[in-house]
Amino acid sequence: MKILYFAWLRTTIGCAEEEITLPDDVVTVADVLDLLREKGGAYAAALGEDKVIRIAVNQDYANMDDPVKQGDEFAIFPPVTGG
Amino acid sequence: MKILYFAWLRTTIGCAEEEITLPDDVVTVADVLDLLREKGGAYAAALGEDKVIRIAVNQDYANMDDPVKQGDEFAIFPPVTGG
Amino acid sequence: MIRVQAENFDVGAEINALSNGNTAIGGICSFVGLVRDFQHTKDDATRVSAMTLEHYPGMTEKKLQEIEEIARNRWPLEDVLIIHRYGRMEPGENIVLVVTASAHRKAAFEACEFLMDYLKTKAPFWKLEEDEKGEGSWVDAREADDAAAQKWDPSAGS
Amino acid sequence: MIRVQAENFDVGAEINALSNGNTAIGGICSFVGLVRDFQHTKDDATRVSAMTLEHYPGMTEKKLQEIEEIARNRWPLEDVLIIHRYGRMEPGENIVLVVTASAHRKAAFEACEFLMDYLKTKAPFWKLEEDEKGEGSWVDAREADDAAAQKWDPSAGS
Repeated sequence: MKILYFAWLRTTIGCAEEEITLPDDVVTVADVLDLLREKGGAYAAALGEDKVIRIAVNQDYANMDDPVKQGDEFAIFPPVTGG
Repeated sequence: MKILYFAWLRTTIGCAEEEITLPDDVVTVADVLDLLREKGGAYAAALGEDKVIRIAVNQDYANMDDPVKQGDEFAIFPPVTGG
Repeated sequence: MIRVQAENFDVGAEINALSNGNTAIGGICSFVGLVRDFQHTKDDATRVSAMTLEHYPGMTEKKLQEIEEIARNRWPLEDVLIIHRYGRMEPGENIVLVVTASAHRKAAFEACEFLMDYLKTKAPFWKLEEDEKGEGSWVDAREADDAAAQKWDPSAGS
Repeated sequence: MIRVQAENFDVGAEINALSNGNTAIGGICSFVGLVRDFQHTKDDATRVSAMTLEHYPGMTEKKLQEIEEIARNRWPLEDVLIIHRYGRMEPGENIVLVVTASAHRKAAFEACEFLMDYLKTKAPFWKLEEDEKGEGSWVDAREADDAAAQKWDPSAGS
């Protein structure tokens, strides 16, 4: 699965895009976030419970219990501030 | 007093501007309209009770009981339709 | 600033000129009203081939200045422009332009809509529409315009 | 029509191009958002010397197209234009332009404000502001923007 980071998530984690392989028990958005938090360090800090983040799966906003699969494009970013 | 007519009031009465001398007992907007109605014909028709008209005295909207005096500019027109 | 004129105006050039150089402006809202090719005051739409706007010189400028002043007192505006034409115009031509510039988006939007609603009910202009046979008819005032202006009155209930 | 681009755009030229020749249009509303020279996310205003807009290529276009579609379904619009820039910009530069054209004034105003409110909360753009020392800070999302977008939700209470 391709993971994309934007804005302060990108700068904090120090990565704009990475590829991960989903274990069989990772089936929801929340599972993916847990998997990333387990990497610890900047990941754990950036994705902590106190952080306000948004998730898009295949370029649509997604909720924590939405399903994910290996081929998805998974993006993590802060609330948007354009306009 | 200078009387100005606009839009269908101008075309119905057939006059854009005229000068009248106010009798002593003509002291309000309503009095001026009564005076004009007494001319009969197109005046009586255009200023009939069934007609919706607006009045401005010295270029400000005026009510029926507002005072008028000889030197005023008195305008009669329909509700506006610009913009 | 207000302008009452017979000549057409360039909407784009006017908006570009307004924003130029003032970096306190965060948003510019504009509205341009144009002559449509159909009559909206009757149940069945009739084609309009031209329109003549009559106005009350002197009172028009006075009312537009008052309206600008009310908007400036009510919203934090960096700049305001109101241009209203009079005379004969054909479909597609500009009639009126209102531009508001503010640090804040909401102020720019609200002030622009307020100015349009108010000038539609307060500025002394009257439209005479010509149909394809060249016959003219005075456009009736719309109750919807009165209602739109009324909603800005702080003394009116919500 | 939507456009996501790094280059600046000419507000006036875009508006003029939109109206050209369509005599069913009675009103055109536009809003342009510009880079201000101060920061609005902190209590004490700090001067902003530049701003960089990051975006999510692909999702941005998708969301803007969806937003345009929602507006066209909700209001009788003759035309819609949304342009949003990304990249580095200095105070006074254009960020975003929304233009709506309709036979009716109210539809043009409402759709334009709706589009701005929605893209502020849905379109994946993030602002990084630079202060005079060249230090960058990510702008926080404003609750007021969420509230503004929320008011267009028909399922929300009045």
